[in-house]
Amino acid sequence: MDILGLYHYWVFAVLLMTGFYAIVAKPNLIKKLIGLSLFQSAVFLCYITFGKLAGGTAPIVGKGAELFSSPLPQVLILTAIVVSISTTALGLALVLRIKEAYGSIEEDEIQEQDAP
Amino acid sequence: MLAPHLPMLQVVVPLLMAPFVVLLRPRGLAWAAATMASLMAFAIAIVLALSVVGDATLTYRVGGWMAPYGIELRVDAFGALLLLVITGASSMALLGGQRSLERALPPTREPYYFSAWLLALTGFVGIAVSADAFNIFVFMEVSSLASYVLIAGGPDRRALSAVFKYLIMGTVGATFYLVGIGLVYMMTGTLNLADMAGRIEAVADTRPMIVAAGFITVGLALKAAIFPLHIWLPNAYAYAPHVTTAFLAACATKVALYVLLRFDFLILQQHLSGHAFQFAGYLMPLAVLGILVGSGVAMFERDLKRLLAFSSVAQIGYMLLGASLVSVSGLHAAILHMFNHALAKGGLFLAVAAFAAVTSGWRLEQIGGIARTMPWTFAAFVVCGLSLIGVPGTAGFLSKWYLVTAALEHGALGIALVCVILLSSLMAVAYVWRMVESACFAPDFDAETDADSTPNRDFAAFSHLLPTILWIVALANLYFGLANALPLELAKSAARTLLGGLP
Amino acid sequence: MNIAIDIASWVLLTLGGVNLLIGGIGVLRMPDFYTRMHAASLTDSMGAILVILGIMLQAGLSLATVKLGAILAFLLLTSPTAANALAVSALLAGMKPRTGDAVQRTNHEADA
Amino acid sequence: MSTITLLFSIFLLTLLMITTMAIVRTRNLFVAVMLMGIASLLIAASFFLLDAADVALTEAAVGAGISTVLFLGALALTSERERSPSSLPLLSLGIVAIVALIVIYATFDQPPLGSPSAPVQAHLTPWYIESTRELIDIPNVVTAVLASFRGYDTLGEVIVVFTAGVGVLFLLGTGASASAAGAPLSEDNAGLRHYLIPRILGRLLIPFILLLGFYVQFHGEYSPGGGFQAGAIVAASIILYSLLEGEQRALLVIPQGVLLAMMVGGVLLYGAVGVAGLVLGGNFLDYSVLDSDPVKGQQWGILLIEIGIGITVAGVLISIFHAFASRGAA
Amino acid sequence: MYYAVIVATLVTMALALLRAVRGPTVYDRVLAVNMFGTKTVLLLAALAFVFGRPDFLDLVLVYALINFIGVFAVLEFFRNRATRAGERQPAQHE
Repeated sequence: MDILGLYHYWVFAVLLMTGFYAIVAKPNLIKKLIGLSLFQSAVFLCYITFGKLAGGTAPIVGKGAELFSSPLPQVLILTAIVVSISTTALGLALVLRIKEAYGSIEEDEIQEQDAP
Repeated sequence: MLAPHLPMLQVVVPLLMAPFVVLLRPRGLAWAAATMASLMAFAIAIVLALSVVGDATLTYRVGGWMAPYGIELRVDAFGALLLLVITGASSMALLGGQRSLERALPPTREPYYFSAWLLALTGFVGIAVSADAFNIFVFMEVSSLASYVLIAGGPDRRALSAVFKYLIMGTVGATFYLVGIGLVYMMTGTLNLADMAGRIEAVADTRPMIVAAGFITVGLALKAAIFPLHIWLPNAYAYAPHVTTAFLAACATKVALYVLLRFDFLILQQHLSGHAFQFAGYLMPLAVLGILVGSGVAMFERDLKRLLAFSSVAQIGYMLLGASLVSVSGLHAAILHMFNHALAKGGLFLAVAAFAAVTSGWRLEQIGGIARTMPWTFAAFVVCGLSLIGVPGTAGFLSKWYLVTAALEHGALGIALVCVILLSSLMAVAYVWRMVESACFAPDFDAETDADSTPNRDFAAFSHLLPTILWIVALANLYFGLANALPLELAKSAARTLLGGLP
Repeated sequence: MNIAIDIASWVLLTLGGVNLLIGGIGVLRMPDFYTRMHAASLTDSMGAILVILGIMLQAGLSLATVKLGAILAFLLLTSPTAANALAVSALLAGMKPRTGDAVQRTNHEADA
Repeated sequence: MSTITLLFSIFLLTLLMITTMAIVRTRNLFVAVMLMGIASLLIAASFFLLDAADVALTEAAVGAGISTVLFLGALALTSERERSPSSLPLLSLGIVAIVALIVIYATFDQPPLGSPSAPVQAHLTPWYIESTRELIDIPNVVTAVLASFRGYDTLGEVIVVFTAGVGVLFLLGTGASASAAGAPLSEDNAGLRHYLIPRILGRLLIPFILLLGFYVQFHGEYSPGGGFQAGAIVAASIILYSLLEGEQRALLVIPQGVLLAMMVGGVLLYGAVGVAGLVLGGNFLDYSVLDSDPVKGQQWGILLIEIGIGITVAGVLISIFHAFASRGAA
Repeated sequence: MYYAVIVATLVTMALALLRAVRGPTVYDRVLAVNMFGTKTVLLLAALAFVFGRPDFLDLVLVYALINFIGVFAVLEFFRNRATRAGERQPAQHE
């Protein structure tokens, strides 16, 4: 039964590495930012997965429920999501400035223009 | 009345000034508010350092909650020394850099720049005082985002592509760190560093813990620009505004190294069997390679700021070398070098900011004859250069001396390390001499011949404050070279606490 | 009494589910954008009505029913508008719907 | 975790893996952004299945809503297709595969999914749930931990959002220059001029969306919600208004000066509540000293800082959108 | 009780995803995303009752809202691109 439980972590590993591949291999700057936000959302999945309690419900003290999943990973991920969107927003602003300065957002074309 | 709250005020003062600075539209007001906040933070750091001298540590419970449940701040000797470096570098760079920044930044966007400066300061200081793993991640993000803004401020378009590379590598590093503390949190159930150290015993040799140690080390190595992962540093520091480089070069990478050492020595080292060997085994070759490659490339570099950036990579290699000796004297040398390197490198970059006010660019041939036009500034530049090399009588010499004595304790390996240190010091002499030689004896560089540089010999742009600040830093280099009381003592007790009783 | 409600909501739910499935298959098999649009938006609205009514019956008179009503009203207002805006935008961008002869033509030559 | 919901979550996560593979493989950036919207919805749905209601709400509001709008805003100003092929794909594929194997290697010794004996459940969680009922007495434990027990983290978080706002305004300018030029509200740039129906419906719905945003803001203690989500929803509604009615009119609704004041005001409000705790004798961010009855003080503190978060997040996201949109017009 | 609907929604989501990945024209993809959003709304509404926590329904309302705004962001992107590039040829085939 716990092999099924580990499936979440394998999806986390695959997601982490798909994002990391996009960052490493794709020269387009916006595709790198997309890879970066995938890379970060994989980490969110990992945190929330080990916060889950079998038979527990969301940590909002309702009428009936007593068994709660752990609230701490959810708090950490609330913070991490906003960090991820802030980094993406700043990255996109940089991409716009780079497009205006270099006329292109492909990393290899930018390096050609920079090389003396 | 405020004494018990000092660790908190250290973070709150720049934190609450930053949003305030954004509203200050009139010219120069934003700079004044930022400098005032930075000086207040510097004063608090000095008081903290003095109150922590006798192996004492200050703790502070944010929100009044007990340690593992709420977030706790902890200032020990190592943290206090780093606080001095951060706030000192920020205050000196701000005081000296007003004119240089006014020329680099469009006037309407100055308040944003100084707000980002205070936010970077808040981030670095937040990391230095925090004792909670996730809190360090949040403030690492604050300082990274703010330093991207600071670096992208310059008129040079190459700063934009350099900052984008820094953003990608910095965020990947921070996310690796996040994965690492996620795995550690999963196995130990806590985020507080002290509590984590206590609970790691039971799960020391499980697979997730070893992978977590790997992730944390790689993530922080990326942020601290340790040898193979330093690719973002030279361009980011070279094309940023000069004053930004003076601030970031003195403290940005050291903060990440501080977190790496605290994690490794306080948590992973004691409990993970063989981790001491792993730490030394993997990081020492990287440190040696970093020293050799950094100094080597610096010798042949044409651009003054890239030259100094590569020498920064080499100096980080020294610190890592001291730490990877895994002995009290080794750590003592590494921590002391953090302080001395901040003094030397900060002074050099401030001098470059002074030169750039008068010269048309900062390639070696463009600073010809600067020794005659600005003798005082050049003299301070030479003093800081000597401290970088480690000439006896300067601060740099002390840290090299302790590094050599620490290396000698390791016998044959020690001899090899000492040779590496001497070789790289010779390389340092070479590239400092190249700078001095082109500044003094090269023919007077008249700007008309060089097409793309704009002649701007307007002395009005030359801030009156910059030479005095430069000389304060140069004299500090000499003072801490001779009567090195406070940082020496702090570094020694920091090394003892980190190693926790090891011989 | 609640057996009748259970059966009614069960019927509504399965009808809604079938509706959704038809929409899903329709989107894949339809040859052209506008016919797919037809398949998708119709079953979206109809499926939503049936499923949410089915759940409302289960929830009985409670705050949840009010919330479900709000969701249904919002969905009924927005998804047809979105479909309309999408179709107008596609038409303006010059995408011509494939008229009658186009259907015969596809029988001979292979679809692009 | 009952096997049925586990199977659902496994199905959703498989769909997620397929979507991310498609995102990375496709050459058309617009398609990648659309698929990212789907991936964000899938992740939010699987969070919902893993009992993380607050995080599902934030991921949907921020991930699917705001990030798609930002990416589209950036794409409108740059090229839409990737021109150059992947650089040295095989080498990077190798590195990526090795690191993936390391991570999978790490997952074998982990406590099984949802086991009550796992340190995460045993160590801090019972204390949080117990003391939330006893000291703060609000149903939503996540908001209590977010705002009070780890309030300093959330202060750092608001500072991160503020830094992003300052950074984007520094890089792209405030965009006030475009509208300050007094561009007449000519018909051609007044939003989607072809779409009469959506504009009418937009005018009808936007007030209710704002109301929903305020509901999520003030209902944060009882049900999933809070400052971040509310700020994102309010920002989404203003962005919708700007999409339908045109950017100039949206700037008339909330001018640039007010946005800047919102950005700064939210952070200062959060800091002021912290300093008030300091002045009244407690530690920084200690809300129990704010009121005679500590429990009331905690509730007051949490309410005020949630408002601060909501104001800052809304102000930052709207000014980032304006900076992107005005860059296009300029 | 709800499992039938949930399975149907999941299968439809898979079909919509297939259309989103394969769809020749860009508008097919927008259609698929819009359909995907509505299905998520229905899925979560049903799940809220399977978990017995009906108070999560305002979460579902926000999903519908975000889906609605997403569609308009895309259409504004097209209007921008069409008017700015001044291109009139049909965006028929990628």
